[in-house]
Amino acid sequence: MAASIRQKLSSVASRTNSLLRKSVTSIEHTPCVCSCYSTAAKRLEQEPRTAFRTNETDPRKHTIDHVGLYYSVPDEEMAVLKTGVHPWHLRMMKSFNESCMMVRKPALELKGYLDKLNLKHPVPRFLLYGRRGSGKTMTMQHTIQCCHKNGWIIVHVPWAGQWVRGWYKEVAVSTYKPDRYDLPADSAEWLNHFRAQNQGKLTGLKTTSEYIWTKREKAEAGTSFDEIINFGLSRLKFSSDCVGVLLKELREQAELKGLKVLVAVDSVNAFYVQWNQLNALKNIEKKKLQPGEISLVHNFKKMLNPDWTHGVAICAVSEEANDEDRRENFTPVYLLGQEGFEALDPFVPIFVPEYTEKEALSNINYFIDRNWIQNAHGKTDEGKKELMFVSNRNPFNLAKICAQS
Amino acid sequence: MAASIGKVLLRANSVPANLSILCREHQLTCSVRSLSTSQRWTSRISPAWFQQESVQVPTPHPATDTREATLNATLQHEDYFGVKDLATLRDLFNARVHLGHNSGLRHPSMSPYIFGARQGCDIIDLEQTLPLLQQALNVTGHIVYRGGMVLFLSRQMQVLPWVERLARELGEYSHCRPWQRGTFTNSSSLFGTLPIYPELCIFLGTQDTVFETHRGVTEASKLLIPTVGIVDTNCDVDPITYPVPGNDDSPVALHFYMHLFRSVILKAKEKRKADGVK
Amino acid sequence: MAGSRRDKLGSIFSRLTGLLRSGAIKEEDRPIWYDVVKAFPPRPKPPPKQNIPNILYPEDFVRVHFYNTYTDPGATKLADGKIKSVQQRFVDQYLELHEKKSVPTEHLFEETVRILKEGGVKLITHEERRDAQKSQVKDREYQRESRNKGTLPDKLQPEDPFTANTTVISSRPVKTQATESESSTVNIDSLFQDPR
Amino acid sequence: MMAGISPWTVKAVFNGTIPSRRLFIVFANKHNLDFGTNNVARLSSTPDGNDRLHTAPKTQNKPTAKAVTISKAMRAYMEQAKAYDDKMKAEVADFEIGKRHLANIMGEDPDSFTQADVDRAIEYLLPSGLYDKKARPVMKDPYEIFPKKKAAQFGLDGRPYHWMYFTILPNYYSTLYEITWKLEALKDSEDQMRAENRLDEMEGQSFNTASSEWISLQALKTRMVENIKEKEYNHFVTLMERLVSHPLSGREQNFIMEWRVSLQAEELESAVPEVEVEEGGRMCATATGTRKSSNAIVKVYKPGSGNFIINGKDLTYFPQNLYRETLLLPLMVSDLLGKVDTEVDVELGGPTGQAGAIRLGLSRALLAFVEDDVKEKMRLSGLLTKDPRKRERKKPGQQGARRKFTWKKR
Repeated sequence: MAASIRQKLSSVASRTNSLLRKSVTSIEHTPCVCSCYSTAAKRLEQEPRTAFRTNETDPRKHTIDHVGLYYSVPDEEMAVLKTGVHPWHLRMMKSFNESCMMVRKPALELKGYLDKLNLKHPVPRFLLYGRRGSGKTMTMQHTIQCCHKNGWIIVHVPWAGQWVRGWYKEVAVSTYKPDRYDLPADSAEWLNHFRAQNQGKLTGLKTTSEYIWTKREKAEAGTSFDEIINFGLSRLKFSSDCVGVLLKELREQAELKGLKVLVAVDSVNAFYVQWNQLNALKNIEKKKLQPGEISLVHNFKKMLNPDWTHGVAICAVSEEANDEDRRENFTPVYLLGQEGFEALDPFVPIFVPEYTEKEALSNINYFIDRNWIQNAHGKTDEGKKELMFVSNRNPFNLAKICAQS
Repeated sequence: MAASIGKVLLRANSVPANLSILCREHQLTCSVRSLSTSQRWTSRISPAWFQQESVQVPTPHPATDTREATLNATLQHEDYFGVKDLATLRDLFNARVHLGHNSGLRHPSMSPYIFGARQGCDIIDLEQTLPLLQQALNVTGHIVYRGGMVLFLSRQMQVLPWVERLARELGEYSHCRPWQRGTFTNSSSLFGTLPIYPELCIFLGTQDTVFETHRGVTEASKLLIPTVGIVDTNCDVDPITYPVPGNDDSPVALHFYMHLFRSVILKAKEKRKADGVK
Repeated sequence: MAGSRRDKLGSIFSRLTGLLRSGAIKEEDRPIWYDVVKAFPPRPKPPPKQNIPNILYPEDFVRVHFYNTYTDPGATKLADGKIKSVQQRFVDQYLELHEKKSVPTEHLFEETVRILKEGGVKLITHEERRDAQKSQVKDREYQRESRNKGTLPDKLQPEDPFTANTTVISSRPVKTQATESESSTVNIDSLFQDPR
Repeated sequence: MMAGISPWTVKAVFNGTIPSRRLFIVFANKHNLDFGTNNVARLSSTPDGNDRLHTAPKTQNKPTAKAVTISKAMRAYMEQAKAYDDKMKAEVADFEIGKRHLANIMGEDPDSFTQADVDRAIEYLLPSGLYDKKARPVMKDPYEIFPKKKAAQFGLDGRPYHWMYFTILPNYYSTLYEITWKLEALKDSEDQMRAENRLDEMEGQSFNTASSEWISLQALKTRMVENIKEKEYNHFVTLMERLVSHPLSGREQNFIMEWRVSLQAEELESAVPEVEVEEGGRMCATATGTRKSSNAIVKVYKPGSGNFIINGKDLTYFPQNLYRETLLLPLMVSDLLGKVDTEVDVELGGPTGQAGAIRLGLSRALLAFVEDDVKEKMRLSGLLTKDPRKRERKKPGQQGARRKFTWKKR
């Protein structure tokens, strides 16, 4: 009797959003919520729920109970994250008319580490790794949102690979050191991104030393960060230097002013591995540039060095950043190479796995809820199983298949 | 040609006792048809002619002679199988035999049998149909009585199985399937034996398709097989030996014809058995 | 093969007779139908008819007059043989009156109509139907306008869609003026003067 | 009446072979034309025909008009039959003498010289390298060599036995007639059931034609003993399909199955792999599959949780979804998706071949865990059929298997 009521409740819950939001807490704590997926009584408890949403929108409060559930990101926070989210994912969010992210275990693990972190130690480094499309970037976004809520200053590189490729880009010899090269456009773009992500957190931050740009132009000590950014944006020639200045000041002031700095670098292996494809960056003599020769990369590498405190570095390695002949494995050691591994070691590796069955079902149910899956067969149990089989429960693959059908 | 008839006449005149015995044997209660009623006969059987022929005819075998006499005696009877009782004008009307085709489809040779056109639809003159039908039934009866094979033909899909079943039940033959050219005229090569032909073809509809006459009509005519045919207003009457003007499309009418033919053939077989004709 | 291939010449009987006479077929070999056909020769075909008359009955003209004046009174159940259609009743009544000769011929039609109407039959002339339709169209226009305005008069609001539809369906297209005038020239009574 | 032609080529056979030879040796391929007709049966083999033949109308008196017509066909037939019998008698005698001669040549006892000895002797004396066995010299019982004679289709009174004799294909058309009336009967009972409102009884009464197919045109020809054309065969199938599609067709199951042949059910039985029971009650079935040049060994464990391991990797072994879908099909059809674990060793070939090989092996292995009807379903889906296509070789003078070199006139 009770089981049937529960079943009814859950089926109603899957249909009506409003009811679901009220009942989700009760559902969460009852075992064997949904019997429609069960094939044997024993496995009932492992069976996933039809509930795929949680109304807990604060990422700081997510617990292990929320794993596999979607939470919606408020618009003002989305404005912060927007510049970092993958455009493909952004387009999906636009189609769904809401910004939702799934709570996943690696993100919770990372959050647990951050909560218990002693910031007085040199910068700890966390390294996310996993197969292509398994959700490393979204895990990072989740963490960034957490830290943003906690008032951290976020230094985020959405896609490091961008800085080592682009034959069309303007490459200028650095004004600061002649054997380095600036990427004015990328630097300016990053400055914008930085400003957008740290709206309101930079007030009161001032430089501690004097920076001379040219003979006539210089920034006195005590110039605010905003001014530096504005200068970088208006004088593109110096934008790379501005980035360097900002990063250096952040490192220095973090301990003094008790700042909390989150350094997040996606596909960090681009910093250490040479990009050899046709669109590699070249200098005026048509010589391919090493990643270390690019001033931006050079500056960010410094952020990953454990010689400063009150900060955390979260990195992710991705296969795409490597040349095509160096993508056989997805493990950090392989992808980073000798140089990278030595630079980052020691780090805390965090594996981002593919979806579990529960998460995959949650994802499919979300798609069904959003009318993204319209095929009648896709809504049946068999159809869901087929989707999971073909996608191998890889999040990106699953979304791609659902988008095709 | 008229040898056998003449022979019988001779016998009937010279040995009346013989005939009367036959009559008694076969319960021929009706009077023998007077010869003078049939004008054709009188004209054909001129005495001189008869004399000439009779010389050539060898004296028949006694056994055959009795048989021939029996057979010919039945021919003298006007209605040996009682076909006049089988159908009335009202029956024909009820079976919708009078309904013809659209006037535009009228075949010129059918015009004498058409009573009129009602609202663009030809109406067949049943008063002419009835005697023709009775004669056709009578002829059918006589041929069956003499052991002839009867072939039922029809290309009307709606009654096809019924026609075939009729033929099967009667112990006769049916051909309601597509007509292979030369089934009669080239039969020795098609069947692989010396040809066998039916003695009477009954066409329950002489059209093969809407536009074509059944090929069997022509082939039967070529091979001197008499035909009885239900001719509708869009059919050609001329090649049919015993045409019966009537509706050949309505199932009611077709079942009615089938009933008539069944009755008369059964009756003929019965009489054949009773009379001991072999 | 015995017999002529010229199947169109003569009959099978004449052809076989010829064969027998010439000795091509022996007397004993003749087919069994020969004697039968000889005894019951096919009836000669009557001469072809030049003009095949149209079959018409006096009641046809009464019906024509009826339909020219009145609209179709509706469907009749044919399965029930006892029920007579309105048209049939009209024709029967007309012919009955005509036989009695109590009414002058020119008033026969009106008289029949009167008797039927007394019997409770509703007859609608084409003019009446046309007028009714016109007003109906007006009604509908009014309805549409009012619907556009968003308000409906009380009278029309609980409109039964079923009955509304049936009225539309039953309205037959009105016959043209030309056919009416043409058919009105037929003198019905002249028919009855012919000896039957 | 027309002069009778001899419908059998018996005479021709007579003239074509060497008359009055000591050894009765016939090069049978010359007579293949005469054997071609399927619808021949030896007269003496049919009891009716035998009776009919030997009751010759000796007692008949002078025939009447009717009798004359009849006997013409019958008499012609009987003359031919007698000629055939006489000829066969002579041939048999010839054969016996020839056999004794042969035995003498071979130095064996003529009385115990069997047909097997004859064959051996002929092979020894007249060695032939001809490829077609029918073309080699044979010496056999004349009844085996000469075409058989068709039984008469009509009786002594000249009336054909079959009521559809005049349609030329009486057996074929009477079968159609039978089908039609069976269908009519079904329709009648359906109407009755509808009238009595017993429609629910009609459920499940239709005939399931799966796992069988209509007999072929050739088989139909043989069965009917008539020369049936493709058009008529199609008509037959159409009519039969109409009968089968009737909701009550199950009542005529026996009749329908007379005209159908079932499809290789026995092959299916032999293909089911053996099940090994491991410790803990876990069952395991192993099967192999091939496609193109790939070979796969598939092990299926039940119960399982849907794990799929290919050469030590999971499904990421196939990066493209197409190949994963290929693997999905057997699991879907057998409804075992997520209920079994699979381990695969696959080698050689490319992804298409490997995926196909795994699919075949998987399907075969799954047979061990499914019911019979599912097996049938899997067979009908084509899962158990090996794809026989292989890479086509390159031809000399061409660029590839089919592609020609570019050719320009000038």
